[in-house]
Amino acid sequence: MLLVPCPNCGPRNSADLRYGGESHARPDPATAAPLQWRGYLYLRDNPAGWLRETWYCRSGCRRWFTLERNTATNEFRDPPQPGDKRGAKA
Amino acid sequence: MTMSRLEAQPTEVIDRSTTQRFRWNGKRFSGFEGDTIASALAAAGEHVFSRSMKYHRPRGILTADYWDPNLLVQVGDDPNVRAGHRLLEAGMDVQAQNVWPSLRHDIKAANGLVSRFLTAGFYYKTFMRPQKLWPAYERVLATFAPGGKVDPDTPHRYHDKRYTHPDVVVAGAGPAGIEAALAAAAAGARVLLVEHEHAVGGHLRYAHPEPARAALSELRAALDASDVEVLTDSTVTGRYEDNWLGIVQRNHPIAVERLIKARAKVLVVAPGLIERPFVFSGNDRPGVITSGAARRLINLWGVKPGERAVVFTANSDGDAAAADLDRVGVEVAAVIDGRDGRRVSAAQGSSKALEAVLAGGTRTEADLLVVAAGWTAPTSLLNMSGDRPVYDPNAARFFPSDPPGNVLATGGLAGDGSLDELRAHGAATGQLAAERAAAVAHRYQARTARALPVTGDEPAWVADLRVPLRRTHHPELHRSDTHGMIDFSEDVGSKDLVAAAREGYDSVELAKRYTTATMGSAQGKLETVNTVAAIAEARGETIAQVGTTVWRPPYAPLTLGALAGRVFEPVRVSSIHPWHEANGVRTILAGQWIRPDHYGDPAAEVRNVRANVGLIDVTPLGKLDLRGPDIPKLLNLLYTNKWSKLPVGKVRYGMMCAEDGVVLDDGVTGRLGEDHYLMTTTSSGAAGVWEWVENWLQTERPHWRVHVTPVTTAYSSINVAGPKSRELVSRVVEGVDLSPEAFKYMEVRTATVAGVAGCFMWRIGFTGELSFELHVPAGHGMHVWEALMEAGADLGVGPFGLEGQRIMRLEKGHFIVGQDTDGLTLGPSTGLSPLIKLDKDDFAGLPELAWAADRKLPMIVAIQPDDPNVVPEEAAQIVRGDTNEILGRITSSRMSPMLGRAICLGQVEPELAAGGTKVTVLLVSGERISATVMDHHAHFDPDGERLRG
Amino acid sequence: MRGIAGGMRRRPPKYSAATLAWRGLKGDYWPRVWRDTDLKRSYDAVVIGGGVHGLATAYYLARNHGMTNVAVLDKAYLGSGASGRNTAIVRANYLTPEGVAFYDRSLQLYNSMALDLNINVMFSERGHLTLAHSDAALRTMHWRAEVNKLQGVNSSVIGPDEIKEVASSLDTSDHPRYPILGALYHPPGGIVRHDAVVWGYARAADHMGVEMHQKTEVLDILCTGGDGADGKGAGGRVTGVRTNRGDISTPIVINCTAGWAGLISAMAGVRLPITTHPLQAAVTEPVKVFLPTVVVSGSLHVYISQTDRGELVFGAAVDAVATYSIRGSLEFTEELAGHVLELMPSVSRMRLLRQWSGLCDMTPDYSPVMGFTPVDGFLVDVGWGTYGFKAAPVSGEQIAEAAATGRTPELIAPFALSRFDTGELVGEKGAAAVGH
Amino acid sequence: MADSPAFESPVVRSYETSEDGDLLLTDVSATIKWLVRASPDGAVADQLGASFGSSSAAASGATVLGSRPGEWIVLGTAAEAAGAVEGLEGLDSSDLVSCLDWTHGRALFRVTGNEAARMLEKVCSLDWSDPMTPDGAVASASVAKVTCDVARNDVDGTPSYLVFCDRSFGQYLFDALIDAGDEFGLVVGPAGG
Repeated sequence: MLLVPCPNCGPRNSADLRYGGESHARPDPATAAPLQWRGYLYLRDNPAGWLRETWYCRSGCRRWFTLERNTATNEFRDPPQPGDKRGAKA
Repeated sequence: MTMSRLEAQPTEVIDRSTTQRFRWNGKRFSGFEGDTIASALAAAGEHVFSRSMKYHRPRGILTADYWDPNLLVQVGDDPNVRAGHRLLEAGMDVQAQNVWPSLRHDIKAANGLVSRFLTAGFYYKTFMRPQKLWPAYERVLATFAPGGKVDPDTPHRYHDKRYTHPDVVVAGAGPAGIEAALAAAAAGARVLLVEHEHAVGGHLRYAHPEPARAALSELRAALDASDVEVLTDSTVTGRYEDNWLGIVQRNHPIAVERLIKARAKVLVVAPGLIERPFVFSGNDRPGVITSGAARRLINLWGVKPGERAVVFTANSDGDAAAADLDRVGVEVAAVIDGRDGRRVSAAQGSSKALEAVLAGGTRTEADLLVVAAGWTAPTSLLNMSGDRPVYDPNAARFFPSDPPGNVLATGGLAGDGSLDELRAHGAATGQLAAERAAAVAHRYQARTARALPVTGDEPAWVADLRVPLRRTHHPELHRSDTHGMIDFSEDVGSKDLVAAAREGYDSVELAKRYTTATMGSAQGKLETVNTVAAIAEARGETIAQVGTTVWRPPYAPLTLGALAGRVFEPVRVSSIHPWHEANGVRTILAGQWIRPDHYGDPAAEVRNVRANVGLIDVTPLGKLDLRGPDIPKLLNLLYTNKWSKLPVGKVRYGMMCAEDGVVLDDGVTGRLGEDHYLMTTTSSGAAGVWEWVENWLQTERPHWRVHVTPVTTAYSSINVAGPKSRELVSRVVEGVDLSPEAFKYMEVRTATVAGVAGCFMWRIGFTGELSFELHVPAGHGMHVWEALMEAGADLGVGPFGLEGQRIMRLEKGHFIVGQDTDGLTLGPSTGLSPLIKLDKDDFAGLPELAWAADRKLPMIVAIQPDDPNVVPEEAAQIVRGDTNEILGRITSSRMSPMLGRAICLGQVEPELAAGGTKVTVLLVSGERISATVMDHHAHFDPDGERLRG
Repeated sequence: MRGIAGGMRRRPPKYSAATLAWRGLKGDYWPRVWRDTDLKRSYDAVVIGGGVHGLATAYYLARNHGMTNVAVLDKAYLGSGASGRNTAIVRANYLTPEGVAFYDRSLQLYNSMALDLNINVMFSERGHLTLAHSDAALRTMHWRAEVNKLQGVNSSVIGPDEIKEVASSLDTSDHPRYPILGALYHPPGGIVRHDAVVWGYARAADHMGVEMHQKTEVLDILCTGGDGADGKGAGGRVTGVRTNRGDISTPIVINCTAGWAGLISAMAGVRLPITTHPLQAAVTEPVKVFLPTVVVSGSLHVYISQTDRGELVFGAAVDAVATYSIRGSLEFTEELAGHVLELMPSVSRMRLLRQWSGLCDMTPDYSPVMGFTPVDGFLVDVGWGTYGFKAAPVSGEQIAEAAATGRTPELIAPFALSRFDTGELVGEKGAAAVGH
Repeated sequence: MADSPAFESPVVRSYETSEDGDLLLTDVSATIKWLVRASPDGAVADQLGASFGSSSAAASGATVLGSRPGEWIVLGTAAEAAGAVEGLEGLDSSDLVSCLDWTHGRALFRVTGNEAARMLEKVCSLDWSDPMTPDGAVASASVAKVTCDVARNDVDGTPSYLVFCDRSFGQYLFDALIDAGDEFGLVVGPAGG
């Protein structure tokens, strides 16, 4: 059971969260070409190493945020602490 | 060998005043409280406990502990019980496993005669022809499956679970583990000490010399006086990420087995060492036992393991066994010292008259051959922590290499030493564990919103300055000059492994898979090192070069019952559920909801709604309370249609698509006030839509001012449907003008209903009837439902369930997301293209929906079979004529009570979507029928006159 | 081309009861199943990944197309990845016509594999039950059955009484939480000894001259002419591979990896619609055989079979969190046990012996990515999700054909990488989150 | 029409339990509960006084729980709760403030006793030790697989915990808590508000 460093609640079991996957920017829907939009929908970097990804603290603070995790070791980079909004988009 | 009970031993754990009677293979036996099944049987002179898997060779005690591969028995409905560990209980019904027709006379033992042909992997090389016969061969092979029997009537007993968050967990309560626990507790840590055996003490428990006994008493007393939580007969089964530990407790007073999940800040691994068998011809004969088995039998249970023994020893444990044997009157006929390069070469003869053959040919008659050939380091928990233990040929075993900082090893796993040195190392380890745990605890507490504020800075991460334990030289004893058994539970010998390596299966993993060595009940605890040694020998390499296998969890097997624990499967019900139950409801499970499906006759329920008035409990309908000035922007983003101009008091239908254009959910949203809306979703989509909305608001549009609150179960939702619904509602509602002019279709009003203030209702209609959907504060849901039932008695009011609603919505041609749509159904396929406003700046899925507008897509259409009495199954395929080419499928179908004919919705290829098109439907029976695509989705009241009435 | 004409073939010792007996009498060791050779500097084709897919591809390149100057490279040992970690279930009862046709061909090849490869892969055609616990699930079962029947695949929906006849240990009572309402029954499905498939293909390919190179890790794919760095990417072509044992030149590189498909493809400048997730499995101690068929429950995310050795083998859905770490989790075994006991309460005293996991490359539509890429000479056979083992023979056959002929065979055309550019995904996602 | 009818609890089935145990479970679903949403660091937050994870006592006598960043649960009698919530919506025109009577949306149980934490650790993975969950602590977590708000709210020095869940799970969760408490001699007290 991974211990996920929720920037609001503190360390939480991964079962308390929903994994949102690789964090990626949404293209402007007004101008996006098909390849660009489908790249956003389907293509992933899927690195074996540090990955910026989204999580939703479903059983806890109910906030979406991004974290950095090493997909080879499952180690998290510490997020900013409560009161410091840099890591949490909310 | 002939075993028997000795006079009382000072270290014994049995209570000779309490006799326990039990059955073994149908015969009566007795033992004492504190006996294991095996010790009781051994004391009674039993010497064969099982037959081996392939060759059905007789097998006796080998290690006399949990890992003994020869002591798996059936106890009642409990298969594969470790008789070397399980305590005897009065009335136990114990059976030998894997024997036919009996333990003594086993017919399959004839396999031993052909063993030269049944080499490892032989089954890959034969039974191929004739191919037809393989199923028959397979059935025969399956009869060789070892193990006990599953009783089909086995009940699921009471198992449960517990979470715990100790600072330090110590796995193993030998002298080093106990000292570690004591030191950690003394340093202020919350400590959980977990011992696999039935009592703490490790090897001290079966050590006869007085200093060892004194040390054990002292350690026990110290533990009793400490705050350490001690679990015996419990095992740390796995170490998972971030020190998440699985611990199985087998002796809990109420749970058969309890699974404890511990988030340890530091794990101390102190399992001791496991004695390893020596490989030589006949090493699996009854009478050949490890030195540990001899000492345990004598000192723990007062069992005399034989009359005349040969001891092969390469270490102090073997010497201690020789001393114990001599002390209790077993004649020690010969001591063969492995440290002098001498080897035992074979065990021959029967179990009653064993003959030990030395390398060189000297023979000694005995009924017991005790072997002390070295150790396996059970590094399992270290492997699970990511460590790769390293082999040290000088000490002839593996040692920890570089475990993570929150996992510390001590005791025999970490090195050798005197008892005092091991205890000192344990204490130093406990101290270090406590100090590191304090740093972790400080960090957790500092970051946890609800926790007490921390004082001071996070303690520094303390360096590991423990004085390492020594490593004593031990001869590398794996195989003698003969071949013998390596994996006792799988019947894999050293010869099999050499053959496998020669054949090309020469890496540990390949050889393991090919021969199945290490795959049995002990999962490598006894046989891994010898397996690696055999491959190394065949390859002409060292053990270090070959490497070891990966130890996988669990460390000790645990029952499925323990893993499952209390099975929590939450179910939810509406406030009106007790009424449904009292009124003959047939329920249906929809996700976690228990819902009324019908009350006996769904078609009658439909007719009553269409003729009079019906009530349906639609509480599970997802409901989100929206507040704030930016709601119209949010709705414009989530739905495909436009929301900027919805007036207060109005309701609108909307469809949501995902970013790939696939239909996600649908429902109505009403504007209750200037900045206050209520959104409804499908019941199954409620949770997902909420998370999706929060995602948009929190990550893509964080500057928008909207508060979203799920209120699904804050309201009981009751749909009142039918031509008499206005009359019924008017009888219970106060202060709202219900006339068609004042309260129009797709409008919402706040009301007091049956005396309940704060209700609101809207005029919508999934059923196609005039209907009022009431949303009532849930604490009054039952009251309002009963009030409606009472008030409408003369109107013919009756309940209807999901099935009736499904029929009516199908009559009206409303699609259901997830039933009539699937994972690839794009928005336009629903026929609702007019609701997809491509001229909006942005909404979820906009680009895909824009491109989809130009594509030929499968379409959802209404279909009627030409024979009105044939209802095609939901899933019946629409095909091209007499061919097998699939052109679509029926997604919903029912017999319409109103039309008296079969009606359907289906998905068809675009070429078939036009009204009037004839299609061929292939029924499940194989019959092909013709059907017609309709002009409109609605089969009934296509103009919606009833609805708007 | 060397190969058949080049005298590379050798006559293998045949496997049969007679040869087994003869060697048993003489006490002879069997010769090596595949040779251990030096890595050459050049091959006609290089297959990356020594699992069932890579080995089958190499086998069919040699057998069907005469290409024997082929190297299969694996960074560990043969079958060390998903091939040896899956639960060895085979079936053809998919949801889409393209899926059914494809897996049906695979099932046929499994059926004849023992004789084709002269190794007993122990294909146990024991039938496959997919349980439905809700009306919605039952509807999907019917849908699959109908599509299957139209493709000539034996599938039908059966009720609780028939289910009880097929697998008596299932609790078909009016169970309070997950009642068994029906099942999709697929008699041709079954289990195969997965390691034997690996060894069988390797042995047969070796006999035709293909080289298997273990502990040979691909560090880079060498390209020229592409629009990316170092000539990689669209418009380029493959010239070779760089390994930990030196460079190899080759005009054809086939990526047959699972778990590392994205990383290998990135070496050629090809981006894939893949995320990598662990799939966990577990096995109990053996008991006498009582479960004669494969049982799957999509809603409960579990599949169960009992081996001839008597162990119950369990699998579940892939882990939700993408990771390359395969240490396994406790919660997997907890959920698994809960769900198994929901279906078969009587096994509560069986003990879990071992758990493990492997990596799955998940695609957005639960269907593989097969065939050509924007880089000439670089082919992929990836994105198998949880279906890889079932598809190995047909994948090898079809990818070998594509590589040898330069044309995409009809059977795999629906699985082209280009479908993610046009948004025309395969409908297999509708089947279930778990479709083992 | 008559006066507003009585509140019906989601718990409709209870069980015989031991009569004099040290662990008490009560159904207090009828307690008035308001949900307040506002900026986590604005005027409303200042007035309510409880930051995320902690609780405070309002002047009206209501209990205020900082249930999420920018979310508060206000508990008490109707008058107490209304007193604490009154005026919040107009407190800061630059902030979006919403107050919602959540009484009917949430079931609420109270577990009191020295063994309460040991009972809760059978069904919830939070660390219930004093430093991690002191009196006044507020969190959300899965309890017997249902997402709940939990708050420690000691009674006369005895550990006591409030557990909130969606009303529709009320009966299920009540049953699960009784099961978990059985080994500690759990007693079901009379329902209250």
